[in-house]
Amino acid sequence: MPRKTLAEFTVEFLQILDEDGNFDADLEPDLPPAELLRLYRGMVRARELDQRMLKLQRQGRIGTFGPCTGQEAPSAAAALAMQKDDWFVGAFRELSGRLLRGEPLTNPLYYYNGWEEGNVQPPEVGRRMLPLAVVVASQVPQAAGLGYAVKYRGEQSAVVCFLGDGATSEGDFHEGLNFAAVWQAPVVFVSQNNQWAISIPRAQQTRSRTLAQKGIAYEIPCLQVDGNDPLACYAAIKEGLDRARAGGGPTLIEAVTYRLLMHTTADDPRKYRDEAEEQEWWRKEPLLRFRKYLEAKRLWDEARENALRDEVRAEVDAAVATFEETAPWPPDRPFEHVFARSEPHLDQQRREFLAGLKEDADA
Amino acid sequence: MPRKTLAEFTVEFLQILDEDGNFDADLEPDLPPAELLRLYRGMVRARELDQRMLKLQRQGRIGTFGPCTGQEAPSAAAALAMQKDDWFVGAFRELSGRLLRGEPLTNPLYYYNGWEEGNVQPPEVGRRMLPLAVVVASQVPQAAGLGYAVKYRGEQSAVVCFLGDGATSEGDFHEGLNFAAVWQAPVVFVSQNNQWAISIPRAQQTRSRTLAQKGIAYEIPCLQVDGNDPLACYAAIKEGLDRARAGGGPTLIEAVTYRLLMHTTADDPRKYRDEAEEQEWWRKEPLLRFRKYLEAKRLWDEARENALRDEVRAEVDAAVATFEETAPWPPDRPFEHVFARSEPHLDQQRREFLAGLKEDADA
Amino acid sequence: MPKLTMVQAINLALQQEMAKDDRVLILGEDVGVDGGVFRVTEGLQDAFGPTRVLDTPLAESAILGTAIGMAVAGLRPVAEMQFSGFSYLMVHQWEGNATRMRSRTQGQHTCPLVVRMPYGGGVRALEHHSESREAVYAHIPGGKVVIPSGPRNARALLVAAIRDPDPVVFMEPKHSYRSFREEVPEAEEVMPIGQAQVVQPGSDLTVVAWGAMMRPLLKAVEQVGGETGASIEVIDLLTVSPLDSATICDSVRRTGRCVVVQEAPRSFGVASEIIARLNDEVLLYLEAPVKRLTGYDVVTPYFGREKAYIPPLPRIVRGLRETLAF
Amino acid sequence: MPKLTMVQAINLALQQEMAKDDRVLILGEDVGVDGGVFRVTEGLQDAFGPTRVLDTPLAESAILGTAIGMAVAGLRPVAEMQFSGFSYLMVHQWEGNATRMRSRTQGQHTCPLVVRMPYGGGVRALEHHSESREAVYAHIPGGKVVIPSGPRNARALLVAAIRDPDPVVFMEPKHSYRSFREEVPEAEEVMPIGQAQVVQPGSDLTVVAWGAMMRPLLKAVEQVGGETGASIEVIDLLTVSPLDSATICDSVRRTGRCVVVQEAPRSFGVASEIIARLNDEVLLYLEAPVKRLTGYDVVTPYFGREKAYIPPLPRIVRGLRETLAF
Ligand SMILES: Cc1ncc(C[n+]2csc(CCOP(=O)(O)OP(=O)(O)O)c2C)c(N)n1
Ligand SMILES: Cc1ncc(C[n+]2csc(CCOP(=O)(O)OP(=O)(O)O)c2C)c(N)n1
Ligand SMILES: [Mg+2]
Ligand SMILES: [Mg+2]
Repeated sequence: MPRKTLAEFTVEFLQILDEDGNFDADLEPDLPPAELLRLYRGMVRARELDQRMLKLQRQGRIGTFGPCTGQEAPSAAAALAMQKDDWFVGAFRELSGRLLRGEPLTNPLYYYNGWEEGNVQPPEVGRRMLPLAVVVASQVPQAAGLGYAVKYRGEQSAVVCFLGDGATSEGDFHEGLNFAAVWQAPVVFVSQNNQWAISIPRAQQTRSRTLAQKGIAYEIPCLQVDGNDPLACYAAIKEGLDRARAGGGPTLIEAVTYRLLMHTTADDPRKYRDEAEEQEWWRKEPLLRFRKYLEAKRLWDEARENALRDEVRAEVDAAVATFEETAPWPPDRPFEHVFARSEPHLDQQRREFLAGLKEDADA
Repeated sequence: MPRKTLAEFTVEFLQILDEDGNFDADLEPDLPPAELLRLYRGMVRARELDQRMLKLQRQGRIGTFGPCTGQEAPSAAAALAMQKDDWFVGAFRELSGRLLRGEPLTNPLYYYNGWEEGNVQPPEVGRRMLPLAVVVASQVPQAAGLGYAVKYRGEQSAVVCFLGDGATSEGDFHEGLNFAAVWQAPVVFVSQNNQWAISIPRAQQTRSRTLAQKGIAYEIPCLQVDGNDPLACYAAIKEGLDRARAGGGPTLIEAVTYRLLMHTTADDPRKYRDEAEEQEWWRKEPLLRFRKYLEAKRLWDEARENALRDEVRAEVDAAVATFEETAPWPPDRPFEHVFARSEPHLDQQRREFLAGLKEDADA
Repeated sequence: MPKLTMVQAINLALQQEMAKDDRVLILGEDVGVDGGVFRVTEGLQDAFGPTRVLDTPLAESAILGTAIGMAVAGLRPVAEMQFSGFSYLMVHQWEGNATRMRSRTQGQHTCPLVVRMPYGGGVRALEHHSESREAVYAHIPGGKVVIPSGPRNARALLVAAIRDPDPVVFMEPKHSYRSFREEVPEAEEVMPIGQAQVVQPGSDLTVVAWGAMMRPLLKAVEQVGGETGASIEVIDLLTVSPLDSATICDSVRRTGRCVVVQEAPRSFGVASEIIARLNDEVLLYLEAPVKRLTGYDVVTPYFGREKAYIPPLPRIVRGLRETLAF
Repeated sequence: MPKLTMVQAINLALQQEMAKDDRVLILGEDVGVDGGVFRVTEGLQDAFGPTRVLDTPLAESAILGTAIGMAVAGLRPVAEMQFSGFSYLMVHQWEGNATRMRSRTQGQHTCPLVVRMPYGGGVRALEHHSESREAVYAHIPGGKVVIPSGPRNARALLVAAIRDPDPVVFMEPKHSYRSFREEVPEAEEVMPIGQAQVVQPGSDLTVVAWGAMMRPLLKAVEQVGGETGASIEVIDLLTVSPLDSATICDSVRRTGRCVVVQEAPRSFGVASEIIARLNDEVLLYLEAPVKRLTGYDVVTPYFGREKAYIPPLPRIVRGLRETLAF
């Protein structure tokens, strides 16, 4: 009776489009030009809004904000791979995906200006999208629950749930993946491994060689992809969604990417990482790479690029103008949505609040 | 650029002594006869106390209690493999290990009669042993912290931490293992997979083929052992402890065993499992098997068995007598150990309590 | 009308709501095949199948976390914490998500779910199985905390909780699970959440309690009323949060005296809030300090020494007498 | 004496205690290389190395859980929760283990540790970064809850917390982190835990607050004192639990009036317990209801609407005037 092998596991890596624009035609997903262009446009819109919000924050025109620059590929690819009835569950760096799902450009502005109204989506968008998840990893079991619900209802829809690399350390990540696996819930979990959780580098977050291999703990199919390669992200998420719809349960994807900017505008990366590392990753960033791909496919050129950028900047300008012209919503609105129906003590406190409001607000 | 393999993992199984008493002489650990007999005696003492407590509970002489029958091997083996300065961190089915570490037979009786005094160990035992962990898996990060502390102090000691199969579903399991791995803390985690978490069978607890493979998520060496084989348990835990002491960090061991009786005396297994399954596992139980091994090694026979049983039963009788003769400890003791120093409000409440005590206690 | 225990009454509520509304489902540890460690969900998996009565893995945060997902998706999950003592593992999902989903999205998403949990002592249980910490949940805005005291109101309040559009913590006094029976109508009965009940009118003293404390309190009231001839008004809180101060204040305005009986430790508990509300509204009517008869501010003792810590009948009797005599 | 911000003062306490006692170590998210997201632990990893200032993975329950192990093993860990809003992930380790280790083992094992956490609003932060929920911790026996209000007492109380033989939640009003400076002596200073401080004596009204509410309260007191000539006694709670009722009751016995200012939502908060203690001890001395000036019982609004929810100066002024005039 020597030691015998009980089980063997492998973790694979997928890249289709490399940082120089080379791509593997065998693995290339079958996306029509219009879709490829939609993907690119989605990433550009996120990048432009991100950059603008950075400026607005520096000027004190919005509050603390967590940029997404460099991480446009995974969630944009997800939005492309998803169907209308699929649930989109983000962490807080999925701006590109949210915009592609239909979130108005004004919402992030409202949100980062401290207004809950920034979480209210147009009905057809909001019905299958959760707001940003600030409590790290708490969205993971929620996504499993959403997955259970759509399966319970016999829907053909599925769930895509994003999380960070740091999020994989939280108990909620573990519990959520385990439930999803036991229920064979139709959920694709995408961990955006952007190498940092604030100041903690990936290697200090966990000792595992990959984040993908954490799926083995739950017997969940898992894969690492180049998270700056929109094609690999798309192919992997699509494969996960197809599996989910076919009853094959959840998937865990590690998308290897990089947080090119600060954690939030309150953070200073110079405290903990070298500019050289950032520079290296700027070379690999997804927009540049995808542009090369589109150019190689003769779908893109300088003129189109300039036109798109102009158009998107105008859109962002208009959104900022709308945002800045929006009168703040009623100050007593927080009393409104505590419960579906108000309660006597809240009514009383609201009267108290309103009675002093003028004096208090002027203070 | 096709998909490429990033990492490969295997999970092994170890059995040395099978249920019929056959053993693999190559893998047999090098234990002197006295130690083998100490191991057997330790398991028998646990079994006898367990069976007696079951009777006491049925007679209303102690409260709810969770039997350990059938699971004597893993923690007894751990106690044998451990050194004096190693920390013993149990869940709640490690009676054999606790007794072998020196816990008096009276302690479990006090404990299950609702007295904290049952957690107070003789100093040389208690200094490196935590009390039962009722909040499932909450002991796992604590063990990682103990491991960090001994490493920080430059001690050569290590930690053995037990948990159940159900416990692997809790977030604390995940977080604790991750911390232990990142810190390379000297901890051997032993999951006693007794096939059930109350009424939930192992297969419904998690979808992974083994519990051992959960170590892959943290790059922790992992192994499944026959948990009813004291030799395999000993060899695996010893290997883990050696690794820990050598700076090799934590180990995860899944010990496959079976909860032969009810979850606790408040539970009725007939609600959720067949007697046939239990019968099958009675055949594999560790005492019988280890006795065969000792007999094969000519260390044991019927007469010695009878003598041991008589001796242990007398010990248990004596412990029960001591327990039943022990006057309940002062009723106001809970005021004593809230804080190191009492506080005015507690002094006042204690006076209040004592003033009404006679009347209240009689009610 | 059949006479039911609280366990049976809660089971009836669950069974009827599930039969009526297929959005209602149950999830938790051992709630399915085993019927729950207290048998509260007995028979429900047989009746509704394992997709509606889910035996989950052992993970409290995921039980609530997945229930939140289900609720947002339009289901009406009833999650069970096996004991309230293990509910702290999900507090961040409660505080951070369940209670905020509505306000966070200004009503676009809501979280209609119930978290049932047996709480409280007196059943000679192991550590962590006897606590009473309703105040922790009561302080967190956006959620409700309901505590029935008997089979009939347990049934009627649970129905209301399941239908409530907002998240409800439903704490079940396990000491009362089987210790007495009440007539519970087969036909639907619903009690409003947020309303305390005057279970006995009186004019000399107001006594307030909830959960398992109601029974000893009623006995004490009978005894002290008999002894002294005092007319004692008894209020069963039923909902701890939002607190029905109107009912309590109206009563104390008439009686001028008040005793609150609370199983939980004294400081920072629900009784303190009741006193604060009385202070706000009826201070000038008070003829005696409001008396708190409570657990002590000690770590919940193991059961060997638990009995005298949970306000026992004689302490309640003394407290009523003292307040009447003040 | 150097003039320090609260951030610097806390840093000084940590640095001096670590220099003095090598059992003291720090663990938490971003506390090392980054020096903490508020820079409270800046420079400490450089000074004491990464084995004493540990940048942990992102997991609050394990941060406290491992700290418990360290404390039991004889170390003196100071764990940081990045924001109190994420501390709910470790409540089960606090309630179930840290606060019980001593009573569970009758003193054989103890748990001397500190959990530092910035709390409270007013800094235009994202969701979950502005809550004030000290009452949740205050209600749980076996642990202490300390809340400094300025650089000097923050330093002296943190030293006491680190040396305390029992677990302490140390809540730091982040609004006061950098908004003002105080002279803080280089030499060791320790303040006792469990004692409130009369920061200004008075005879007409007692006002009580803690944490970030002290500053607006002091301003309001100056203003209202000036206007009305009233002599106002100001009490800084400093320790929320165990609550120093003696100091408060002694004061109110003399003044007959009391206002409590609390950032947290009103119901089931610390102010309610203060009222309950006054009710117990000095009810008959009260000439007016005790006034609670508090946050409202709503889900903490995002920062765009936060300002008027945390008691602002004018509300405090009105409250003082009303209570004086009652
Ligand atoms: C439970 C919890 N703990 C701590 C924080 C504070 N925090 C916000 S983001 C963050 C790091 C997250 O890292 P990662 O998951 O890698 O996501 P990223 O920010 O890199 O996108 C931390 C510690 C939080 N929001 N929630
Ligand atoms: C956090 C927590 N949740 C629930 C319980 C109730 N409970 C006690 S033991 C148990 C099952 C434990 O299963 P497992 O880990 O397999 O250990 P076993 O009982 O089989 O030894 C449960 C659910 C608990 N004690 N702690
Ligand atoms: Mg990251
Ligand atoms: Mg088990």
